[in-house]
Amino acid sequence: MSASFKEKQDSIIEDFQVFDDWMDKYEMIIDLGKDIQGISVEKRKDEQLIDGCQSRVWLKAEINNTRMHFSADSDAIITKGIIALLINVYNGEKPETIVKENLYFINQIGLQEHLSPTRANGLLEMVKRMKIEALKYV
Amino acid sequence: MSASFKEKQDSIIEDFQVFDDWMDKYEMIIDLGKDIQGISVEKRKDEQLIDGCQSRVWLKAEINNTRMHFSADSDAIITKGIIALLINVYNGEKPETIVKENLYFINQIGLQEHLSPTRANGLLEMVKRMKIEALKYV
Amino acid sequence: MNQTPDYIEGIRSHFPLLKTKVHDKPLVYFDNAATTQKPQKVIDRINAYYSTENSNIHRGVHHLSQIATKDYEDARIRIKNYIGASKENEIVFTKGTTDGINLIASSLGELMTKGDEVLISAMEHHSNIVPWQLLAERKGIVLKIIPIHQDGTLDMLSFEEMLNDKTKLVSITHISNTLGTINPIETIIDRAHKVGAKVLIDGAQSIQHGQINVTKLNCDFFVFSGHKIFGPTGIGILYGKESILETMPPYQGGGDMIKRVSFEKTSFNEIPFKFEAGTPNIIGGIALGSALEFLESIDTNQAFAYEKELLKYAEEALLQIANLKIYGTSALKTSLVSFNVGNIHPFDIGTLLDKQGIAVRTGHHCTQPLMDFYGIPGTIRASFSIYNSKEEVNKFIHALKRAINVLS
Amino acid sequence: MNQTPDYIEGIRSHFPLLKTKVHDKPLVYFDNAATTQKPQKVIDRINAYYSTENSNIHRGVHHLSQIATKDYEDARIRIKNYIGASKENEIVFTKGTTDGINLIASSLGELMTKGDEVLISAMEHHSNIVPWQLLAERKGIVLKIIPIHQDGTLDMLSFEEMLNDKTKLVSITHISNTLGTINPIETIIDRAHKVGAKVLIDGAQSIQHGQINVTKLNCDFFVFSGHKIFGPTGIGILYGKESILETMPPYQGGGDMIKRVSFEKTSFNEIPFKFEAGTPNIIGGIALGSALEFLESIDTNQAFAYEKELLKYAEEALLQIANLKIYGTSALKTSLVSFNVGNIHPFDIGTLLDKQGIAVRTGHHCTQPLMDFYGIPGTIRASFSIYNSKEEVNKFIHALKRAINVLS
Ligand SMILES: Cc1ncc(COP(=O)(O)O)c(C=O)c1O
Ligand SMILES: Cc1ncc(COP(=O)(O)O)c(C=O)c1O
Repeated sequence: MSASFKEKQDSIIEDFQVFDDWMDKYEMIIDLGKDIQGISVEKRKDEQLIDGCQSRVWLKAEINNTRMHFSADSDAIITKGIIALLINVYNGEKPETIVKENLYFINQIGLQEHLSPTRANGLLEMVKRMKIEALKYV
Repeated sequence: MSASFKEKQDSIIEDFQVFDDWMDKYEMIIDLGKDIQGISVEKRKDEQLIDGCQSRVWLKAEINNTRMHFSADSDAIITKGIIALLINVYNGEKPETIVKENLYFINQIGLQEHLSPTRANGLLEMVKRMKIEALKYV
Repeated sequence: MNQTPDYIEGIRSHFPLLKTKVHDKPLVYFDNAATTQKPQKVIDRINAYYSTENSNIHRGVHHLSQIATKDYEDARIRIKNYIGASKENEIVFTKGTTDGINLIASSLGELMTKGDEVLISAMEHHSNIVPWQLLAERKGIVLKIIPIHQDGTLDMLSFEEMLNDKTKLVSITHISNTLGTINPIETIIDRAHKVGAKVLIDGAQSIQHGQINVTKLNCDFFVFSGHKIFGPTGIGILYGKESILETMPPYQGGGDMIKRVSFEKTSFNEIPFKFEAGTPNIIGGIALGSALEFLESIDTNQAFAYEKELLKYAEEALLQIANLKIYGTSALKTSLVSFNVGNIHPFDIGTLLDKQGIAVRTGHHCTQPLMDFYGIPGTIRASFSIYNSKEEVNKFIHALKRAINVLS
Repeated sequence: MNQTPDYIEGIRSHFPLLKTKVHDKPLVYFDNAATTQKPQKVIDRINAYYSTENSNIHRGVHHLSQIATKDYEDARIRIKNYIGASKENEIVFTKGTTDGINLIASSLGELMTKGDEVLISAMEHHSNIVPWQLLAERKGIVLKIIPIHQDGTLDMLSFEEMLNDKTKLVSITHISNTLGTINPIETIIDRAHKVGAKVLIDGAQSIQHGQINVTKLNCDFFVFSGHKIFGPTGIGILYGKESILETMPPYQGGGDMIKRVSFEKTSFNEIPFKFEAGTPNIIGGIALGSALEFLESIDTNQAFAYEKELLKYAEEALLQIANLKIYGTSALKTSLVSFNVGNIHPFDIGTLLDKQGIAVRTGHHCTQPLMDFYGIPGTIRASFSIYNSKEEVNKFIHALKRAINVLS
């Protein structure tokens, strides 16, 4: 695992440890969502859509000098915050890293519930899509 | 309730009280079945058939001088014994009595289980058919 | 005034799950339109069944089988009485509301021909839409949609205009699971019968909020799910008028629904068994009976009245919140409220409510066409039951305000 | 030698119902082919579910809904692993075996056309006969019956002759519920595939008597009921190969099985959800998972081997009885035995066995064509499970002799 990839995850875990209350954690998630580069409504394309049953996510992937760069948006700001977490970890990594390496921070910060396997709006689906995008450049 | 109708039921209840063991009660039921007038295989008619899921009963009803007279047979001898109980109570009664009066002996001797409401081979179905036959002469 | 009445506390004490904590907060369960909690009586019944009488039913000569059969058939009788049907052969056990509607669509549908019309409304649950779309494809019947007004009530004028002698069935929800609207089904049944159409009432929501009497209603079919009336999952009821059920071909084939099978010719059992192929959900039926027994043991009139009070109380508090919009503002409404706040996504609010121990449902509630009508992706829905209290509504409102704060 | 091994006593101790008395006699439960008893683990799981996590699943934002969803989907994975399927989307929850076969008959049946042939055998359960008869009527497909020999084995020569390029499906029971015959399904699957036919295995009986691996078997569909493998009623499994399930149209319409509903156009969800309309039997699925967990916690090899020993032991004892005839004498047999004694009606024997605490099944066992084949109204069937013992067989034989005495 690349140092930076691990560091980024550990730093998220650390950030989350500060808060006891779930509301505070979610405030942080929401703030993260506000910080990332979104995709404005006009620019959203159908093929970018990860359609969930609760909220929708648009995901754009590019490669820049062997490094992946994602941007994303969602109609729900918590969903956008969650994908921001992924983007913060994945952006700047090589496609190989993204395809191969494990995201352990999710379990540690207690977001497993977003890992619901049955519906497409979960983290799992986003991670899957991001890996698929990365795979194109491997 | 006619005296005889009640007496016949009470006497069955008495007879059954002698036995503690179910096997003995059933031996008695079987013997009763052997005693009644059956319907030989050749003489059985389709319209006499009470078709059950477990065993089959043929029931013949006649009126004789304002009094009902039943005969019956079954491919299962316990079933024949059970209808024999009914016949012993009903035979010689007026159709009105059969249509109107209650058979209380069944519950008292513990044969309720044969009263299963869901399938046609139960006592209920036999009683119903006997009442329908009696109704024709009311 | 806001104190929970003793009779509600009394009812509440029967439901063990309500003592659960979620994210370390006492649970406020406002997702009753999705499924209700189960009284201890139902849980105990299941336990006792599996521990002392479990057996396959019908046809069994042995003791356990006879007891289980009797208990299952007794449950049928209890259900018959609870909904005011006249005969127990009018009570068909199904898997749930969805299964019941599919049974009708498939079996009654066999009797329909190209050009026959089926009417549903714009507020139906997917379970009362898709089976008819599938039937339309299979049989060429025409599916027509009764429109609704902005307040979430049926456009009865249009309804009357749509009725004609090609109308074979009106299939309509008694109460909207998204809006809470109580539909004027008495009028609908009456009008439909005048043109010779049959009426299927989707009672999934109404069964838990008041006394149903199918005979007085004079509906031809009434369907509901056990899990929405304090009973288990995997069981439901289809009530159908005897005279109609008898004309309908079987749905599924298998054990129990036959009279006699041979490779040359198979004949079918009487109703309701004709529609009950295979080993049924025996304990499901029995435990649904226990749920009704529980309801019969409490003062439901009082409880249903308090539910209505809760709705008013909650709506009043909600309307104090800026930019909050309630969907479904019919004068005749049951105790659930659907809303959105400004442009905040329902999922965001639902998530933050959950983190504060409040269970509500968000999304389209299986009524996407209704969402399209209002031009929204979904709503937040709080739905109440006989064990909920104003105290819980207070907690909900408080948590909602906090969520809005975080999200704004 | 006849003493019950400790591991059987161990297994037995998990099943509370086996301690029941019937007519004041300790119950001997030999009706396992009809339904099995439930281990405490399953009962406790149901209890815990309703007491602490009951909720409607999928789509829910709140905590309980997420836990219940996860547990339900975890059960699906456990079931997938138990039967050796490769992907969990190949596991469809149904109401039971009958529901599963009807689903295939209806959905795969939509893809068949007039003249297509479906093969079943002369020993099928009504659940694997009537759905095909209904399909034959609806679609004009031809239903062909693989004959059997007097010993209750399939006439494989005839089978091979019947196969041709019009054969679209062979639907056959793995184990006969009346005769105990284990059919050579590996060969059947192989031969059927050679002519391009698909194969549906009715695993209602086989699921409780040995390890199943659908991938090794290479069957296209495999169906079974939860209640016959120590799980609850009202739940069953349809395994189907992903590539085939994906080509099949939906069965029932409703919530959960859709992707997007509008009045103009509805699109369907992915498999397995496409086939799971409406609120599922949530606890049914979860508790079926617990039943498999229980099986994984014991040494099933030993238990299944003892079951086979029981069969031999019982058959040897039965054959000592004058005029007793066993139906189903294949060399390959599972642990159930069907018989008649002289001209005594099975119902008579069943009744008197019951009075002595022995639960067996009598009648046609939902295989009337098979009864017609043997020219009998029914049989007495004793069927064993992993918790039965030779001691119980002794009691059964003793009671049987007494019954015969009384009836002769
Ligand atoms: C071989 C076979 N097939 C099908 C069935 C039907 O199973 P269920 O009644 O659980 O749907 C049974 C159960 O009796 C069976 O033994
Ligand atoms: C109005 C309405 N109809 C039908 C259904 C479907 O019920 P089930 O999922 O129990 O089959 C529901 C439940 O969500 C409902 O609210």
